[in-house]
Amino acid sequence: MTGVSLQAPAARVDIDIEKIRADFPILDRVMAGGHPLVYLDSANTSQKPRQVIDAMTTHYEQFNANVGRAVHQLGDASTAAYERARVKVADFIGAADPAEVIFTKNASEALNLVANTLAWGSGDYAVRAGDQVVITEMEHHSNIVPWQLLTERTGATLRWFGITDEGRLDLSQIDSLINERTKVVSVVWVSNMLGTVNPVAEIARRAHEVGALVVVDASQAVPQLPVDVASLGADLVAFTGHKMVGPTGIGALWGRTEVLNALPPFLGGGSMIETVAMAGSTWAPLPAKFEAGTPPIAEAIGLGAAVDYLSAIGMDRVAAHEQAITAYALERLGDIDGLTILGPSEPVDRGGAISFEIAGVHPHDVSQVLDSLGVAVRAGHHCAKPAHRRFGVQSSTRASFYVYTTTADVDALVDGLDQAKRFFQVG
Amino acid sequence: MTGVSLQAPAARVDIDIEKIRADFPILDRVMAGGHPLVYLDSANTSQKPRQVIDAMTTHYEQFNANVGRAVHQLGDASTAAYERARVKVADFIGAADPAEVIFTKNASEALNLVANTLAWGSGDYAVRAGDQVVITEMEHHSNIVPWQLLTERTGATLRWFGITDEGRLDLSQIDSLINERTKVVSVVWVSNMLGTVNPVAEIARRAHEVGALVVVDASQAVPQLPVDVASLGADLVAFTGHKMVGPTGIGALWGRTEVLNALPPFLGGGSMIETVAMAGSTWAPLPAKFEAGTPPIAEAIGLGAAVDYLSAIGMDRVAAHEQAITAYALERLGDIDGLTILGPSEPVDRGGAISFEIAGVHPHDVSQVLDSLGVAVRAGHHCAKPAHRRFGVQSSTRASFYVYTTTADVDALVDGLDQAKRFFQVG
Amino acid sequence: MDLQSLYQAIILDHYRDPHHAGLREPYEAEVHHVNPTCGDEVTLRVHLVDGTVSDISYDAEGCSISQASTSVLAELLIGKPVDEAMTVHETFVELMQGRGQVEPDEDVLEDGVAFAGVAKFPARVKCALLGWMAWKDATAQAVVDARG
Amino acid sequence: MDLQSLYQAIILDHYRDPHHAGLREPYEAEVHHVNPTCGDEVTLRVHLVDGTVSDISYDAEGCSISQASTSVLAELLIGKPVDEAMTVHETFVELMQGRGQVEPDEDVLEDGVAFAGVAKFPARVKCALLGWMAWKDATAQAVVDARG
Ligand SMILES: Cc1ncc(COP(=O)(O)O)c(C=O)c1O
Ligand SMILES: Cc1ncc(COP(=O)(O)O)c(C=O)c1O
Repeated sequence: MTGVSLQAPAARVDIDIEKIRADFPILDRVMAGGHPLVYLDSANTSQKPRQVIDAMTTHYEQFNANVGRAVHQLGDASTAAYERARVKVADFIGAADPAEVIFTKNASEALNLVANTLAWGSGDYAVRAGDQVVITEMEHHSNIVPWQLLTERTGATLRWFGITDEGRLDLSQIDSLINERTKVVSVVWVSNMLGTVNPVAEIARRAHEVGALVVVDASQAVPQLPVDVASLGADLVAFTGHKMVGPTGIGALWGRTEVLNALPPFLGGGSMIETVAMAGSTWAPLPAKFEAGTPPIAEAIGLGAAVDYLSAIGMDRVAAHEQAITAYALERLGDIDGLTILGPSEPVDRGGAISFEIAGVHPHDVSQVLDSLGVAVRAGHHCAKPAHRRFGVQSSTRASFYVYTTTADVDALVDGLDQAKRFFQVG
Repeated sequence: MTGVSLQAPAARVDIDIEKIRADFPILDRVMAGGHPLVYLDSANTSQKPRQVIDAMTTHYEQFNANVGRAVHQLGDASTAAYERARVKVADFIGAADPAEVIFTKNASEALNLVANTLAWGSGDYAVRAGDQVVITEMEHHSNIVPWQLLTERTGATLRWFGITDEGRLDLSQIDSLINERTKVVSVVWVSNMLGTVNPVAEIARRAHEVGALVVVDASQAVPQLPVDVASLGADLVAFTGHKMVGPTGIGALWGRTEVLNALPPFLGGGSMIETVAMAGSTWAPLPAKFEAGTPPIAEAIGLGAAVDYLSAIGMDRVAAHEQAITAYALERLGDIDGLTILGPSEPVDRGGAISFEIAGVHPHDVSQVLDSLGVAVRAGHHCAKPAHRRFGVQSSTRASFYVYTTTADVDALVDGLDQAKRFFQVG
Repeated sequence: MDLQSLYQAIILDHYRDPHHAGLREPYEAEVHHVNPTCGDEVTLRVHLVDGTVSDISYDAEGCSISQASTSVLAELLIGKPVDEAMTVHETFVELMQGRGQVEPDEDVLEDGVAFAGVAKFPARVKCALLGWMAWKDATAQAVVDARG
Repeated sequence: MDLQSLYQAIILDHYRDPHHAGLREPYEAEVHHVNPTCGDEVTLRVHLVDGTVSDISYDAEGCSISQASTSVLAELLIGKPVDEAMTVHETFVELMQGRGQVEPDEDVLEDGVAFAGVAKFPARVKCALLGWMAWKDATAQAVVDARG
């Protein structure tokens, strides 16, 4: 995949990008100074097509009711739409059974759900003093802090894979790092900072050898890659709606039925019960057991529409476009003097987020200049402080791409970086 | 408030109900058989005015970005809108400081947040073996199960107030029930099943005498009553957006700053940290400390619009309308042979949810007949099984009202109940 | 909403006069099932003799649909070999989950065909299946116990 | 977006050549503050003598705005009585939180008025306040310690 030509990758990957862009109302925005919006912050949150927004509006205008509780026409319609969304999401990720898909509010809740139920669990999946939990140094904070809380609270030990200079996981010590005392291995599939695509199957194989549970943070993977959880080798997979053209307020945890059945409930309340007495309660079967209270109904419906939208394009095409635009961006950014990419600089096993430094200009200042030109990127630690520290930096600038990103967007970024350098008189 | 005339209470309480109804697109729906929708399930979830739907659509079409992280114009706009929503909610409930308002996904998460952090906490607010937690028999499952989980997991004891035959809390044993070993008292303000408005201030006073923390489930109160948390006497108050003309996927926990500061974090992840290292992390100040991951951004903005909507009507008027329509309904339902109301039958200290039984017709069958006439009510245990058991029933039919409910809606209910009785040949 | 298609006369008859109601001895397995949504409950016992459903006895609290379907269940399955009863069970479940698209087989389901209309009311399918799921659960337990 | 209104020449000068930078002895209090959003950090020490800010020394990593504002802080407050320094602090914080609606007082803020434009960039207000919040925190600690 190296040496990609600088000509329109969009054409090469058979994706009608102008048609796609026309679906996203926000892409017509004109920003301060008359600059058109160049949105390169999709790893932070993606934009939403009209189809997703409309699905939620229609729900509120015509079918709104609580789910799973009401014996009336609106309740039937709302419940059917909510459960249809679950089926869509299950199909989208290759889940064997829709009941294995638990709706949460975001990926962070999904990961915390796992860490908390492992703390309270009994039996095989309980994490206790002396046990070990393995993560990596390139995790998003949402896949670090829950495990820090779990291990501190239970007296277990947190260990982690380091990162090579190229921004890949250092798997050289895998057999000692994942050992007989390891109870959980939780890894990010696609890094939101470095862009690295990690060898989840290989790690899962080793983890399963020692009987550890495998958790995958797929927050950046499900939006970008064709996903088949059945063949991934993971036991639990977390992801989030707002990064995959879906709304905010919705995420999902997929888990193997046996595992989800063995875990105790997380949040207690309405809808997750079989029966409640003051003296004690019993739990509903999956997926209700993990969905206490009124769920994000309109949001699940919006996520269902998002999944329809991505499926209509085709996830292979989405992935190919991401790959092509990333290759283009890596090549163009590579030509900028004083610019250092944090993470793999070749578009191999690499997702569409590129973090970089520009010598002599702080990321905040870089992104401020870009913003003055209508180019939206992220500056900071991107919720991955340890990975930044690994590379000896406090923060970086990140450009990230999605189905609506064009080579012209990347060109605008490159022009903007030139201006930033000139403004701050470097290079 | 007894003996209210049967003539249009709407007129009496100075609320322009036709103007309000015009704001709710769903109220124009024609249901199966050509019957107009008569929505009497607002305690389950309320309907949404165009203003709330539009606020979210506009956000997605023009300002969508992640919050608190981005240095670009969309990020600024989105963050400002999200935080403005917090200020609106804080003002609406009389919070001293917007940072005391934590956005959650629903009331259930808010209550679980409290129960979980009390389990993991150290210091004054930790619940430990031998401690006591006091709730009531009329709680929603979402204010029962979290405390069952907490007390089981910590070895504490769960105790509760019973219910009188009139459907009021039996406070006769308050001084022994709430004693020196009580660490938490958690009560529903307005019951979603019985409609009872509980004397929260009185209970809070006793709880504070013994140094217990006071949690209030205000899920039905915030939608219906003018609320001032500063004078309520509670330490923590939970409520939910979808019952107050707001969207799904958003709820809130209000807490006194000292209490929230003393509790450990609940969910760990992005945005709730001050700094993260692999070896340990520190937490952001309130409210971020309790908002891990990407929050329900559009949903918070929708809730802000909901609060604006209710404020424009005036919560005193909303409450007066609720009171009037409930009085009218109690009177009309009271005239039906074989109908028994569960809960206070006088509209005094009473919210707008009326649960009832009809001798010889199961609630499912009652609501099925009503639904065939376009009248939507709830049948079942309304997530309050213990309260149903207290009255020796498994389930009931519930009609519940809101700002858009008219006396004509109540009349349609009464006519429908007549038909149900005829269909099942009772009475 | 066509109330008549839901509440067939057969259903209302079984509701008013449930067959085989009450809990009886002997039995090999007893289960208690709840519909979490509405709280409807059934306690159900099965008595198997030589691979045949000798008795189904129950104590049910619930709506017309759940009461009637438990009555029809008992009526239909008592006296049948367990294998055959399981086939009837499957046929009934398929009918209920068919969203009104499945043609009921009167030879197999007899009075059970009256529930065809229920399949069009998603919120009521669980009611119709309450007793049937309980029977399957109890029978599975009884068979395992007999073998074990 | 008017970059010039944000990046005044004074700011860029202080950024390129920060005044009073580096950590020095003696000091009564040292604090470490972080901007959780972007990770910018400052370690800051205060040295008080007879109720006067005798020295402010710091080690800061961050963007032009946070670096320059810490430099201006040191420049402005060193040599001032603590009470007066606190007033300057308040004036600066008000200016920053004023969304661009507050008229800067040049008599009080001197070079600090250059940050008036930052107040219009909400994401950068935290940058401008990083060093100032650290100073207040450190000074409060030093005063308490002196009394205690
Ligand atoms: C009194 C009461 N408490 C708690 C809840 C739970 O709210 P939610 O389902 O939004 O979490 C409800 C509503 O279902 C309620 O009525
Ligand atoms: C890799 C990764 N994991 C987890 C998350 C957390 O997702 P959310 O903020 O939706 O909980 C994100 C996004 O912020 C991410 O990029």
